[in-house]
Amino acid sequence: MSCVVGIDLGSTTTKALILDERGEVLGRGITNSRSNYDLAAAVAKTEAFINARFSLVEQQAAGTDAAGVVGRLRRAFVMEQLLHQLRHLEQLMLAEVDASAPRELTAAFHVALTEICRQITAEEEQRFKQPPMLRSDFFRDAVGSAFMRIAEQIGDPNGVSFDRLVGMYDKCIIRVENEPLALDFRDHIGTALRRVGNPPGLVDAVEYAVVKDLDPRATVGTGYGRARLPFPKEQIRSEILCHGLGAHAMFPGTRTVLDIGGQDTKAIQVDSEGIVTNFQMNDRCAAGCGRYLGYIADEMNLGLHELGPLAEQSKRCVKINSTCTVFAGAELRERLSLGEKREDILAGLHRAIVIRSMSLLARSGGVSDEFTFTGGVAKNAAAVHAIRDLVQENYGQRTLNISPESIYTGALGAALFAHRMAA
Amino acid sequence: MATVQKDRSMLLQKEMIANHFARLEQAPETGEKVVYTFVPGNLTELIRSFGALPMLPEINALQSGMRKQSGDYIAEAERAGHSEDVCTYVKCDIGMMRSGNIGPGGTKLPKPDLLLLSYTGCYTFMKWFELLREEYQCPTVMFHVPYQGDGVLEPEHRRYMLRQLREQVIPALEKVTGRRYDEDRLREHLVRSARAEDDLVAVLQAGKLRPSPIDGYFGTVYYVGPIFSAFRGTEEGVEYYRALREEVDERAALGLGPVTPDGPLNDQKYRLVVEGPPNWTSFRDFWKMFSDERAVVVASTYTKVGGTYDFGFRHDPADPLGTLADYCSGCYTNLNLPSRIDMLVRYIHEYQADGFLINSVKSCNSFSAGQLMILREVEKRTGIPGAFIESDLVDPRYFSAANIKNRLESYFQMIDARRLGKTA
Amino acid sequence: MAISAGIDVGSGAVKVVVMQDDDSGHEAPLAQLSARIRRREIAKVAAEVFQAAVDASGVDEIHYVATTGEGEDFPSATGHFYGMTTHARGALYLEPRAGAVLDVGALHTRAVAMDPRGRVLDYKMTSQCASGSGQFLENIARYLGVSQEEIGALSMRATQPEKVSSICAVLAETDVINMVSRGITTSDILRGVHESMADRFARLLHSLQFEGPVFVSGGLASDVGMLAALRDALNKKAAAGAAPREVVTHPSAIFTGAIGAALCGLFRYKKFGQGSVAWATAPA
Amino acid sequence: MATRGEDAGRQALTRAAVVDRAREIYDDLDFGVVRQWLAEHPGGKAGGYLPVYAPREVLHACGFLPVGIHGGGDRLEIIRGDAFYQSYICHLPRSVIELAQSGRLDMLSAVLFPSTCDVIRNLSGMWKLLYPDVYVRYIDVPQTPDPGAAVDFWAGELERLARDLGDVSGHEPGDDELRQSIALYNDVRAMVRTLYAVRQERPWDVPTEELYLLLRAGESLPPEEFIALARGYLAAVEAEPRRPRDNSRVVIVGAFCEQPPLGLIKSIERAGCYIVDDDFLLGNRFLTHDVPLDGDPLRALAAAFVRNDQHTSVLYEIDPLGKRRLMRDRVAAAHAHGVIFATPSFCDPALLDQPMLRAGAEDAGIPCIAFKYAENSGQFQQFREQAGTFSDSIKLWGAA
Ligand SMILES: Nc1ncnc2c1ncn2[C@@H]1O[C@H](COP(=O)(O)OP(=O)(O)O)[C@@H](O)[C@H]1O
Ligand SMILES: Nc1ncnc2c1ncn2[C@@H]1O[C@H](COP(=O)(O)OP(=O)(O)O)[C@@H](O)[C@H]1O
Ligand code: SF4
Ligand code: SF4
Ligand code: SF4
Repeated sequence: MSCVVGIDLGSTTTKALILDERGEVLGRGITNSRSNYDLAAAVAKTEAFINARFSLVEQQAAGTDAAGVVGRLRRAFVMEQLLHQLRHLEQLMLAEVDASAPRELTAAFHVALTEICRQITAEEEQRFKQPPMLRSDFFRDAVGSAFMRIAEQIGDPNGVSFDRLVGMYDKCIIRVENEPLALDFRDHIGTALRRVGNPPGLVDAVEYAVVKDLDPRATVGTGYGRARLPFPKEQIRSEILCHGLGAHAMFPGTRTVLDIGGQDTKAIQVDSEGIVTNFQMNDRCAAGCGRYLGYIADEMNLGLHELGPLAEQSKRCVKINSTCTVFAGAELRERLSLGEKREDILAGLHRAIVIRSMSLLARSGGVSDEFTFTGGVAKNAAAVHAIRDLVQENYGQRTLNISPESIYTGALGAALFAHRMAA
Repeated sequence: MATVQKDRSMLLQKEMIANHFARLEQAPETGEKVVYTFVPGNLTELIRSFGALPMLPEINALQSGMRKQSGDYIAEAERAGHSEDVCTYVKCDIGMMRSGNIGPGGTKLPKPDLLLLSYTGCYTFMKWFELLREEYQCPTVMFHVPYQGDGVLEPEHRRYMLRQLREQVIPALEKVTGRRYDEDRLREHLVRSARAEDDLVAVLQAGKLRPSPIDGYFGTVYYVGPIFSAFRGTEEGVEYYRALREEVDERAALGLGPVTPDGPLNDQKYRLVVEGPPNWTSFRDFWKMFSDERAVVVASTYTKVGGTYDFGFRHDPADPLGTLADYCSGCYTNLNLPSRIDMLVRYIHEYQADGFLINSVKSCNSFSAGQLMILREVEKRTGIPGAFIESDLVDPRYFSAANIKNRLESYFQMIDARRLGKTA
Repeated sequence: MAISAGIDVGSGAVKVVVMQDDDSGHEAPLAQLSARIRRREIAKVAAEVFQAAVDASGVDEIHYVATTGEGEDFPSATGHFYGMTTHARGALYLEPRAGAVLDVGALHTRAVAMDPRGRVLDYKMTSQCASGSGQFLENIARYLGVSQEEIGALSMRATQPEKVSSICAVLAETDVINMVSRGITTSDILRGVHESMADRFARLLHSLQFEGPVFVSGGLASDVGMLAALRDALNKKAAAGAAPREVVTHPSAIFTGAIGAALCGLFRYKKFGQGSVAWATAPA
Repeated sequence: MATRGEDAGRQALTRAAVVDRAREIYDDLDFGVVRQWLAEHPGGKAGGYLPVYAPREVLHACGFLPVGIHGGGDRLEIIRGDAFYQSYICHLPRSVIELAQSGRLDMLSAVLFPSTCDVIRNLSGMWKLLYPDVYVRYIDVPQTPDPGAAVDFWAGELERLARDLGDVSGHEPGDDELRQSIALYNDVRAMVRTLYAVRQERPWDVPTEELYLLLRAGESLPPEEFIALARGYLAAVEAEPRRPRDNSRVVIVGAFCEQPPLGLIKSIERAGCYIVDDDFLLGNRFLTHDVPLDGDPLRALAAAFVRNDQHTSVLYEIDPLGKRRLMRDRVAAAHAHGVIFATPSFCDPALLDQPMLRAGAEDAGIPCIAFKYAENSGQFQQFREQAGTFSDSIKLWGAA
């Protein structure tokens, strides 16, 4: 079965999207953009193919008893991947301890690190049993926050301290991310199946998906890092065009697109064909972009996905003027020390970010009906809320489209270009 | 053949500039008087009619930028207490002065005998010469050119300028040079100005042809150099523009495009109109971003800062002082925003452009404050979307090649997509 | 005899010094302690470090508690002194020849010129943009998996440093990510970051007039790579005709602000506050 | 409850009441007092002017209530304004555009754009395009050193302005009306001078925050009401004296156009500095002497402008040594200890002047510091730190 691939190499995340021959979405994959762009693209692509195979499993299982178990199987698979990475991380950390930690601490280090990893594994097993909560898609974030939490409990200020443990984690996580690990469908689907008890209907469906030949006929790349993709120039499209086309494909009535990504914000106007008629993007200064929220989340020791819901609890939004990413932490601390509530500050921060994008929208020609909000920040409920309010206040009633897959808009656009090329 | 011809005007320009700077360097010995003044609203013919040599600090600054010396000069000025936020031409000039006043061509620049502050279309000019006055302690004469706030030159304003010319500027020049004002000499200069202006306009309007034989921005900043600086009203100036016009005519006849950093651009894919000054520190890289995409600039507003000749103005020997007032008042940055928008719209139509670009420079409030409004209005009136990029004149810190390239690329791809959309 | 405490609440760490003054005018620290804030509640960290320092010093009475930095709200504070005053004062205590202090904090960098009595004569700060800040270096190091203590040594091993070009700290991070993907070594990247920062610092220092060496205070003083890059940058300026500048520091440099605050506290106490007690083990 | 504006002059008010009233006007981004005045004066018009100097008398005589437009400070969220300005242009114009685009300036029938700088100059063109129904005028003040030419030019401009404004309001003023308006603004200026004199003498009694709020109220109140309010304030100051503190005395320079956030003024004062002279709302002190009431009123007004001795960054300095002397003279006149250059970021007039002014001050041994702000700066810690260190060093080691 032939397919095409779109890759959006973003500043913070890399997304891949696969379309089948009819131009229908077959799979999506995401990873954090890491130092090795090729690898990031490869990982995102692997993820997308895993996702595509799961779609096939789903199609096969549709209507059978097994249909209800596919969700669990997916979660089992994701967990197997995570545990695989965790085991690798543990090995690296232990080796690093032997290589570089002070002799007298080695034993204690081993005990502490093994314990942390054991606890994380146990937590993961537990999570699998219970209905899943939302959390970051990425190993670094998912494991990182658990690691910090446990390290803070068991760290010994006079021996293997919290600082030392975190240092060890920092040192090894980047290697885990930058080594090609065996994370493909075939690598873990067997164990995942076992975990859900090898339900017979599902085994067949999986069998079908495993052997199914998925052959990409064309690939188009876009995004901030597109120039670094190992593709010829014809296979590269500007992210503006891709976002425009992607948003158009998702919501054909779209005339205005706002994309807030990790370090840039784009306001795009498209016509009824999805052709870009105007655009504006921020320059040079990454204030008020997604990374800003990343810093804030770090500062508060929260996951990115937790920011929005927390901000939504605010009753009184604090007015914030500076959205310099680097000063985010300082701003937050200053406000907290003035006695403002966390959720109110957060609400203010979200509003401030959205206000910055409002000016880009205005520069690009305003907000027409329909309006589509894309990029990673569209996953954030508080940002969406703020956009909704501000658009309403300044442009009147507008249909606001948000797709749960909004982060893939650029990749979708790229894949559509690939589809045209393959046609 | 064409390349040899091209060389002729370039050689002429090189030679006249070299001669001028040599004369400037020797001025302290020869006793020739040196008058510093600004490009917009420069009174070159008047200065020359007193036998004095004009020098234009802005041109030195932009040349320093092109020769990659400006970064150090700016740092020098900032060390001396100048703010990061203000016009980098000023800082470049002050830095150069503090570093020994060696001009961009390597010759020593003379001190001014007079600062002729033609206060035309830019607030910074006033401060610039106040600053230079502190350094040089030389006479300064203020010539206030009222802004065309309502889009026309009011008769009272013209009278006000004439009075200043007669009662302030001319006496100052007389005093410094020791010569009497000689209206006939001034007239002779003005005759030559008009002749060169005719040729220049013919060159500028060649941008209307397809392919355009000139680049109306990157190439034309070289073309306007002599007339915007010391050579308006001189014999060399007349000769230069005659030669230039011949070359351009010839290229046009052969259906050739301009010579760019990527060689001749005969196959032109996009025709653009540009507003705003160029970036000088990365001038060639900047130009290359256009020629790489086979984009040619057919007209630009920056090339009108030293006079809007293509709309008919010519220096008129019949009314020597009046024509100088008219000239000053009509320089591009002395026009109000609605007039600037009219001009861009007119260029887009008359030169049949596919798009327009605004290069907004951090330095210059006179140009930049309001450019986003210009963008919108021009888009509204022509139905053509514009591109907006940000950089600076001579501050290398503010040229982000990756950003600009990204924008231009997206912009050109957008024009393509629109074209496809239209034909489909 | 008088005892004071200096509490320097920075954006990255809290530093506390307990200082004693025998009546001959000789001042000596009894204890100095610091803790990185690491996203914890500042007030809590400050209270903890203060308590720990007092415990370590073994005193049971403090006559003047002086705060500096962002410590205005510390509950047992007697008085507050502004950061540049305390850094100038502290630097002279640690290095009596110093003519200027370079204080590289987590967010802002300040260069302060002072006279031999510690009076601030002039200063320059980095502007709002945080590209050359300690925080930036910390982020990069964290990304590269390098701990604070290792940065210096690694940077010293660089062979072909790669400078960071972006003005914005966030975009600079992306620059660094690009470098990793181009195979630039950790050492070269760190040294590159150091050099970019050192250029900025050298520019700050050269815009000040002063005699004597530059004292580097704050967290980065222990970063040998940073110091080396700064020396290089200043030497390069000197070679180009600028005044030569010597760079000095002290193992206790991170406590400069706290020491300065404690000294100012002692001074004020002796002048105005004799007899009062700011803090005691047993509530009076 | 009676409206407080009416009471202000008649009965003794507490200091807090006057300041609250002024603060209320300052905080009101919808210009309630202007709208109220328009409602109470059928046929009356409101005429806005931007910083720094505009001939308010002419507006007034033509039946306009002059309204100072100074941006929305840190109270205004910028949503549309940024769409008109790049990041390297000062904050003022985007804030003014925001006010206008959100309909808050729709009561203005005329807006005057003084020749303060190229940003305000170009804003006049934007206004023409955005609000074609409003009378828009760029005011090019004379910059020539020749007083004769300058007066002729400026008187001509004022005449044209009076004619145009008369057309808009349907009321071209006679000489007597012009003289009355001039007399009224002579009173306003005299009151402002008094307030400044009292503050300079007893800065503990007239904190700059309060003085500033009063002046800001004066930018939208009818002149008579401003005078009454200010009188009330002065009376309250006498009735409620305060204790002096051991602060240093400083002159704030450079904040003549985009106004600092109130928090900045407070931060400076809290860090131990008494502000004894400043550039805030400088248009009020542009004419340093009363305008004579005899002869042709517009010529008199023009002559007063040309012969004034206000030296500022927005006018050409004729005297080659003028910039060098200015700080020394101002510091001496205000008995100050130092100068704080507080300038809006990206403000050409202030920033280009600063090296000359600072060099002059430092040559005279006057300590200086400098920082930049935006009208919506939200973090004052840096400013406090600098002002605090400055004040410490003046107190501990300075001549004070
Ligand atoms: N699950 C999530 N919940 C909330 N915000 C998220 C989530 N995932 C990503 N984001 C936000 O999206 C940003 C990345 O957006 P993205 O469009 O992927 O950027 P880029 O294309 O520049 O890499 C992050 O910085 C973060 O703020
Ligand atoms: N041992 C160290 N080696 C290198 N850098 C350090 C070290 N300790 C602290 N730093 C750096 O110094 C900064 C904090 O310095 P400090 O002077 O305490 O700043 P602040 O006063 O703003 O908290 C941190 O951002 C960190 O990058
Ligand atoms: S502000 Fe603009 S017009 Fe004025 S000197 Fe600078 S670049 Fe030239
Ligand atoms: S450091 Fe902050 S203000 Fe500076 S460019 Fe980056 S995000 Fe913008
Ligand atoms: S603040 Fe300065 S630059 Fe901005 S409008 Fe006012 S005078 Fe002009």
